[in-house]
Amino acid sequence: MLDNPIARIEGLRVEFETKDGPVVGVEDVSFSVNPGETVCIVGESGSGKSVSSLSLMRLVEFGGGEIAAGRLIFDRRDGGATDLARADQDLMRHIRGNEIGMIFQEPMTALNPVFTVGRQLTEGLRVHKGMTKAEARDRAVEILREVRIPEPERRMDQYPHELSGGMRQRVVIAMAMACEPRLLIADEPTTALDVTIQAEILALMDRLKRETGTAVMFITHDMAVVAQMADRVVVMFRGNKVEEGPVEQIFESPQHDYTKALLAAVPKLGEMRGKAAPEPMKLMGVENQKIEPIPGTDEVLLRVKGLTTRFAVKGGFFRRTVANVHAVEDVSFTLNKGQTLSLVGESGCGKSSCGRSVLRLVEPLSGEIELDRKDIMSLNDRDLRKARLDMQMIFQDPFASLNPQMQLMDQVAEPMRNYGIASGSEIQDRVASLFDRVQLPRSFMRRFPHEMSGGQRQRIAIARALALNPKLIVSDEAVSALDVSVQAQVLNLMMELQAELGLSYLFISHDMAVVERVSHHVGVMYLGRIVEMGPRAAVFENPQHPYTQALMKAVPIADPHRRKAEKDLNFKPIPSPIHSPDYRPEPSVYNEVAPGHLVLVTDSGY
Amino acid sequence: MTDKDRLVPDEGLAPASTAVPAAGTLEEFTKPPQSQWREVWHQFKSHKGALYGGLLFLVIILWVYLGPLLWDLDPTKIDIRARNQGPSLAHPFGTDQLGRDTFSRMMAGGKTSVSVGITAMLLALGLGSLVGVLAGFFKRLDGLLMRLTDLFLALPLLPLLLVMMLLFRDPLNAAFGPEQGIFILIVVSIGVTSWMPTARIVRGDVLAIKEREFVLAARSIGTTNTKMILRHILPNVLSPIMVSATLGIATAIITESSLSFLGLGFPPDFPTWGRLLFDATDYLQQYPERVFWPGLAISLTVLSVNYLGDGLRDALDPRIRGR
Amino acid sequence: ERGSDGTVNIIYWQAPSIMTPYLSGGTKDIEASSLVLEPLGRYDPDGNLVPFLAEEIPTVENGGVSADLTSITWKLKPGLKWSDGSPVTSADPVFTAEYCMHPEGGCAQLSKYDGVKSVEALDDLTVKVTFERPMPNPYGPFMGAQSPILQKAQFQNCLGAKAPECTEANFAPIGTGPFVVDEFRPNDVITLSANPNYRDPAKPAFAKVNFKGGGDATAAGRAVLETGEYDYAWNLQLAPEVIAQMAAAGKGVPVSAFGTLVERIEMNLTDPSSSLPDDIRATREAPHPILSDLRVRKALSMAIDRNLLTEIGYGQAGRATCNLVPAPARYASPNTDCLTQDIEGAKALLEEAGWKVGAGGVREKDGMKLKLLYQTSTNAVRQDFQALIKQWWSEIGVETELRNISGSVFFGGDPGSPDTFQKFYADVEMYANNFDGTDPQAYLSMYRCGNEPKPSSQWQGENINRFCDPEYDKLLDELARTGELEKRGEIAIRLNEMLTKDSYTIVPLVDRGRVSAHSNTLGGVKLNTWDSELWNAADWYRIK
Amino acid sequence: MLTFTVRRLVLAVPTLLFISLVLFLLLEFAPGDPMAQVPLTVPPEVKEKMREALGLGQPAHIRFWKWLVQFFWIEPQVLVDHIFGTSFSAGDLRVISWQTRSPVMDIVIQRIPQTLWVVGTAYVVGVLIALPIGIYSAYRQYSWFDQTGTFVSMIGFSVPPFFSGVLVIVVFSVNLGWFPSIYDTTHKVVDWDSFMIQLRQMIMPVMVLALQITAQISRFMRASMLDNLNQDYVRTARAKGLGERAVVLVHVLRNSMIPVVTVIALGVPSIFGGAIITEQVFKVNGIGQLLIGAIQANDLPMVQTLTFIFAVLIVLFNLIADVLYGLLDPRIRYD
Ligand SMILES: Nc1ncnc2c1ncn2[C@@H]1O[C@H](COP(=O)(O)OP(=O)(O)OP(=O)(O)O)[C@@H](O)[C@H]1O
Ligand SMILES: Nc1ncnc2c1ncn2[C@@H]1O[C@H](COP(=O)(O)OP(=O)(O)OP(=O)(O)O)[C@@H](O)[C@H]1O
Ligand SMILES: [Mg+2]
Ligand SMILES: [Mg+2]
Repeated sequence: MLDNPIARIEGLRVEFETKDGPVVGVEDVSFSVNPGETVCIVGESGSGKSVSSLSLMRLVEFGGGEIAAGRLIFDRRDGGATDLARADQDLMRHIRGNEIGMIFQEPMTALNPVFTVGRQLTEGLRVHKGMTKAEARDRAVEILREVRIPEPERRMDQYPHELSGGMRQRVVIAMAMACEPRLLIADEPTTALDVTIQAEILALMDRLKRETGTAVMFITHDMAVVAQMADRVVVMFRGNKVEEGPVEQIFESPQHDYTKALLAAVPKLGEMRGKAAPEPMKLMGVENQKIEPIPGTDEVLLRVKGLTTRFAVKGGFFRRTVANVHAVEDVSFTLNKGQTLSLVGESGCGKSSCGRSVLRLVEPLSGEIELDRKDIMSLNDRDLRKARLDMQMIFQDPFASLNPQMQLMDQVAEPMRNYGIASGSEIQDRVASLFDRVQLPRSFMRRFPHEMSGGQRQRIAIARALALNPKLIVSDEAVSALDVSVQAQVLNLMMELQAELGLSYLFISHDMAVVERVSHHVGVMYLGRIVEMGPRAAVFENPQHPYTQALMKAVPIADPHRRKAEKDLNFKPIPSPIHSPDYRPEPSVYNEVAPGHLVLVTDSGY
Repeated sequence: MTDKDRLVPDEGLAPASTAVPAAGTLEEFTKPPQSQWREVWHQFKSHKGALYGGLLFLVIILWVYLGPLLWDLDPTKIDIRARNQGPSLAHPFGTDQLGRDTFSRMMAGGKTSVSVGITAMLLALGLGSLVGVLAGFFKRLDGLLMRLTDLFLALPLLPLLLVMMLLFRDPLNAAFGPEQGIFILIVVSIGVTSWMPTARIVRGDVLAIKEREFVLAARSIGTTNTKMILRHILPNVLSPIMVSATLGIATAIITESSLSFLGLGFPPDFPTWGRLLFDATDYLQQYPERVFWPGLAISLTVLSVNYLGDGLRDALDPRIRGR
Repeated sequence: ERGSDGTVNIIYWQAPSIMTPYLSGGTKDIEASSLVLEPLGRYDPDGNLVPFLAEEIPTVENGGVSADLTSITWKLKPGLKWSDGSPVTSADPVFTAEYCMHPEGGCAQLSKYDGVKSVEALDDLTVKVTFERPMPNPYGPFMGAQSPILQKAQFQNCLGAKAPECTEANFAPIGTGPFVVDEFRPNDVITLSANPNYRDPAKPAFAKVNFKGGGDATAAGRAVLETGEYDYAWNLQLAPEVIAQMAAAGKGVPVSAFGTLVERIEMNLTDPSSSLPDDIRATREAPHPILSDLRVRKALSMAIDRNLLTEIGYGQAGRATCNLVPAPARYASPNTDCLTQDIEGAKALLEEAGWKVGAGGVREKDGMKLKLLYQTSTNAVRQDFQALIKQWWSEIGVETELRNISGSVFFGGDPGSPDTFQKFYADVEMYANNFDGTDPQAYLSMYRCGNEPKPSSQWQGENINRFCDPEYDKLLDELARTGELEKRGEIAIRLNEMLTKDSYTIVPLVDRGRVSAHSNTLGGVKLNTWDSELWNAADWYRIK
Repeated sequence: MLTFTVRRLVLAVPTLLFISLVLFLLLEFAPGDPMAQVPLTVPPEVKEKMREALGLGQPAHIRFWKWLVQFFWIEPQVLVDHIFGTSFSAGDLRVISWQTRSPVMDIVIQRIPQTLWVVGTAYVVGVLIALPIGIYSAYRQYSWFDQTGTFVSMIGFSVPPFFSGVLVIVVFSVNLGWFPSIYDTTHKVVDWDSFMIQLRQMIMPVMVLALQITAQISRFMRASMLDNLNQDYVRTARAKGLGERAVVLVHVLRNSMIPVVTVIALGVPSIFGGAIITEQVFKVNGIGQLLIGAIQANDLPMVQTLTFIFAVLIVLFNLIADVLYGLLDPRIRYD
């Protein structure tokens, strides 16, 4: 049985109809997945990874695509191989969710905004497993717990927009795994997850694979994850498979140029050890690249004090406030001009909320925010708008943050039009150069967001934030959906701008290697508070807080020989940030262990 | 769509080893980005329904505006000897109870009905969308505007129209002449009394759209409220507006006819489709063809506008566009 | 035999809202209540007076009316009973007069009691009405459908301001008529059943009446003539060919009769121009710049083909007329001059008056165009008339602007509205009017000098044209003094001609008859235009 | 949202008071006269007396105040009296119609059953037909079903009831003789046979009205469904293996309901007064006919009361729509 692949893709070709004529999403791809095997698909952003997997689910048709050629052989549970490319939708309905589960790339738009998480989770169970409402609910809570969502019972009744990016992603994961499918397609399932939870999710998938023989088709950009998870690796480039082989072979002796470039661009934790300031990455094939450290200045750009943001949790028929989510709790930090402060921490700990609060995109409950000596909290709407000329945000979920009705060119040009910094053909030129900078072909300027791959959309979001040359950019997981080569270029671009223009970044990321590469200072958040903060070297090389230590330990390494075993990770239950309305938290008190290196004394729950 | 038009995916993206904007993009750039509207037009053109709808609408417009030039029988000319005639060469649609030529009355009536229908609909739509968007978007205005909408919904139509006539008929007649003045009065009264459903519908949708993340994102890049509404909100609530538009035309044409019974409408010898239909209803059994023509004309107009609206909607929806 | 013929279904396209004529002047209400309430005497289809509750009609000859015309004495039939079984006595008419003449009651039929000094009961069955002055026509009170007798016992607490509080009584009055109200749904349906105490034990033949209101004339006609759902439909104001087509279905027949209703064009003798100040506009202070000239008015009348109008608008139910008072015969002028259309003559007359054909065929004089605003109420036939007349007038070089106004505004007397027929902010207007009963005195008195609507009278007044002729007023006074019928007829004809033939102030068009329809199975219908159409409902029966 | 609802309910009071004032002023200002239907044979002096008897002589503000007192204070007492047999309202003057000289509320209550029977049924039928049509048309956009649906509903909407009503009467009553052309409002349903009679007389008006309602709502439903059918979450739902029915009827429908809820909620008050023409054509004599009759007769107390009742319903149903928005789409926030 084992040598009989569970899914075999042969000569797949997918085309999309656009106004410029057909566009080929996947040109010619063949590979197979065996039972109990994890096949990782890596490759350039926009190379057709998502499209291939959607084709296997026969879902491309609903997005305007068409399987132009190829066979998709799937081995049904009750034996018998079927060519899914020719299966009718009735059969597909039975296979989807039940025999093939899929985790979608962008979790925000993948969830129905008007149904509770619980409702969406139990649906599949009730259809395929014939469970009753109560059974399905129990099972759903169980899976939510497995994907490490704190307080799963409560989350069941929340709506997708009330969850953090990582939680949504975990909900989508839970949804895909609920029916214990035979083939699990995971499209970048961990982009929004911090390393500890990522490790747990990976462990979970691994266990699933081992225990039920589930095959996993894993699409990712994170080479460390590949090293951790994969049995075999498929490398894709521009709609084609360029290389395939066992994981060790790919890592040790890559054949194709692209694979080599990819591996070379992987940032590694510890590379920056001993360096005082961040510096751009060495890119393969770029001659006389200047690699100079970026020291930044000592001048304070952003000062945040006692920032607190809470969200109300509604319940009952009239949706009254029954509790509060303490998303950001008494957070204080400063960010210097030309420097980068990274926020890392567990998914759902309040990083995005913190970033959004700084721009006052969500209204903080209390606290002080000072940008360039301007008191942001006291600004009225008009002044706030002006102030945002100096601070921009890259949103975590690029698809949701792009207007589905607008061409990309217009979306990138919009900030410039808004502030009247450029006009007419000048805008055109600047948009074009921004496209170049984020490595997007100019021909994409007239496309619409849904016609792009995940990484391409993210680059649009980056270009849009860069358009204004702001002083501060809050970049919320800005590079998580990019393949490492593009990621390296984008990171270099960001650092280049920092060096040239003195930009400051509030950099939110879960990729510790990237964080190490770019930051001057690092803040570690846990449950709404910064538990440890200090210069990058201090935090990375001398972590004091137990949570920081756990975080560092969980960072995966891009080497298939150094896989972490499940037992290395200590799973700790995650406390809940949800408290009843009359709960009064204690203030944050810090202990300065070294100059500038602060560690939280207050009980943080870890 | 020949083969040579086919694009290779992502030719712009090179691996890090060639990490400069690839040459392909330059070549791409020679194709100047079309404006969004050109593209909408392009899409619109290839939409079968929209094409037929547009064509039909054009024919109707040409018929009512240019037809009288070719068929120059006076629509108010009474020929008592030719009363109640069926279709003939002299009177293709027959004549009415006073011997007036139905064909020319249909054209004259169409001119009024179509222009009243469209202008009044546009006015109602404009007002409705404006109020709806403002109310949905600005929390502060919501209460006030929605109570205003409630008020207008509650006002009984007939007395309201009578009051409007009382207040404005003479000044408008004085300012624009009787025909123009009445036209304005009618259009305004229909517009002013029919914007409320659109406003409520638009507001409902705006309330939902407003909470989408791209609106937050747009806010963060400094989009002003006006631009926010125009660029981000309105295009996303377009489809209910389109539906309101098609339904609005029908309502306006019919309402016009009921206005004439109040004396608010055009002078009694001024034919309009609505009135022709109403007058003919009494003769339904004797001369069924007499209700047929105005009924058909109204339905065809509404139908054509509906298909136009559908086409426009599809053309503006990027997810459907290109398919 | 009473109650043997089941139910009769009557449809009135205007729904009755109340069952007493005293609180509503509306025809529908008067007619509906005539099923229940009866006067002492009624007019028959020929306009003759017939006793109902009275023994006989009092006249000078039989001594019922005093020789000096200042009092009239009615004698009730003996043994009359109200539908509740109590006897009818002379106290009831006395009370009825008191009820209507109460100063706060707002009685709609007050004009019927015009000039009444006192009403007293001489004995149980005799009532004497005394007038302040000689009344040549003393048949105002207690005569005709407008002035029936109310039961004192039921209404005695409903005097004056209390009248509207007596909903029970107003909706279901106790009467002497053939039917009693079972249920009254205002503006919708009335169900009635035979009056057990009706004076003729054999009548009415119908046990029940289902009196439906609402809809429109077409629907009512259809229900009787085409579907046969109803037995009787009132006042079918429909195009002749429509009625003919409906009748062809063979379920019923239209019936028509003529009264005094005349559709006419009224000429405005004052200037309605909006450029005048409000207190001058359309008052006698500003004579009409065009229509003050008799020749123009006459020319306008000559251009009209009344026969054609009649044929198109009313068919059998209309007669071309040149008279304001078309009936009764005694009062009707024999004038038929206007019946032939004379376009050429009209043109000549306008030439003579100095109106020369100008640009676009419209006549001009001293730089002024011969342009008229012609208004009327909204009604399909009237709009056809407007169109036709506009065409004829354009043939003689008169440009006409048409306007139609909804009836509730046009006929409403709201002084705030510019569109009432009294205000007459137009050059000519068209409507129909008639008079109650058979005597035209009050009708002709409307055109007395000073009776015109004007700002000082809140635009109330009946002399719509603002006609003013001392000669006319003198003749009116004479009419009021004259009791002799021959003589009265002569004077009335003279007055009528002064308004029409001599001055063309009023241009009568059509003598409009009443068309109603009844099903083939309904017998006994005698259409009456002088009284309620349902005046003889007691005699109706089912043809088997 | 409870606070929102409560706040809105509280706010509704001044709103409604204001609306009643505007209504009153509008009616005051509108040309027209309660004497319009009194024949011309009644002389002006008598008409003047009648006007005074109706209370028209009093200044406007006094009349408004009187109406307020009567409507908000006396009428509720009458209701209480009616229910509990008490006699709070004895001797107080209620809102009296000028046409009938009887209490307006009595007539209104009398009219409610037939209005609900006909217009209410039509509305329910219309909505029930419209939703599936709209949904299926969108799901199979440009299929023959959609095309026919579009065609029929557009024709249906553009043909006014004054015509379609007469048409069905001519066809079904006059020519075929299937249904009565005149609605019998006194008919009482007591058993199966009388129910069938009721059904027969209801069928035509319900058909005519439902056609319009269906046309309108199905168009909105279709458009809104189209907007949502291509969203990503639909793909997710499909990936879960849900049947198309569940995908469309659960996931897409809920997201598409907002505009439709608005249209439906807006339509409910019109049940009580919007079907004026249809009521007239079929002689249903419901509240719509009452209103139009009252307007034509310039029966101000009646018009004022009726329009005010509509205003209450409008405010109420708009509030319900707003609450429903919040329930349908959790992202919509009110407080
Ligand atoms: N609906 C669509 N219409 C047109 N082009 C599309 C559409 N969907 C995807 N594409 C194109 O197909 C190509 C492959 O996209 P796909 O989403 O598979 O990329 P990917 O490998 O998943 O990239 P990423 O890692 O960035 O998510 C891209 O060039 C993209 O622009
Ligand atoms: N609109 C909202 N309503 C209610 N709760 C919210 C809302 N937005 C965020 N939250 C809650 O606030 C907490 C912090 O969310 P936040 O998005 O800031 O997390 P994060 O650190 O960005 O996580 P991730 O890395 O997963 O994106 C979470 O518990 C989340 O459920
Ligand atoms: Mg992808
Ligand atoms: Mg986040």
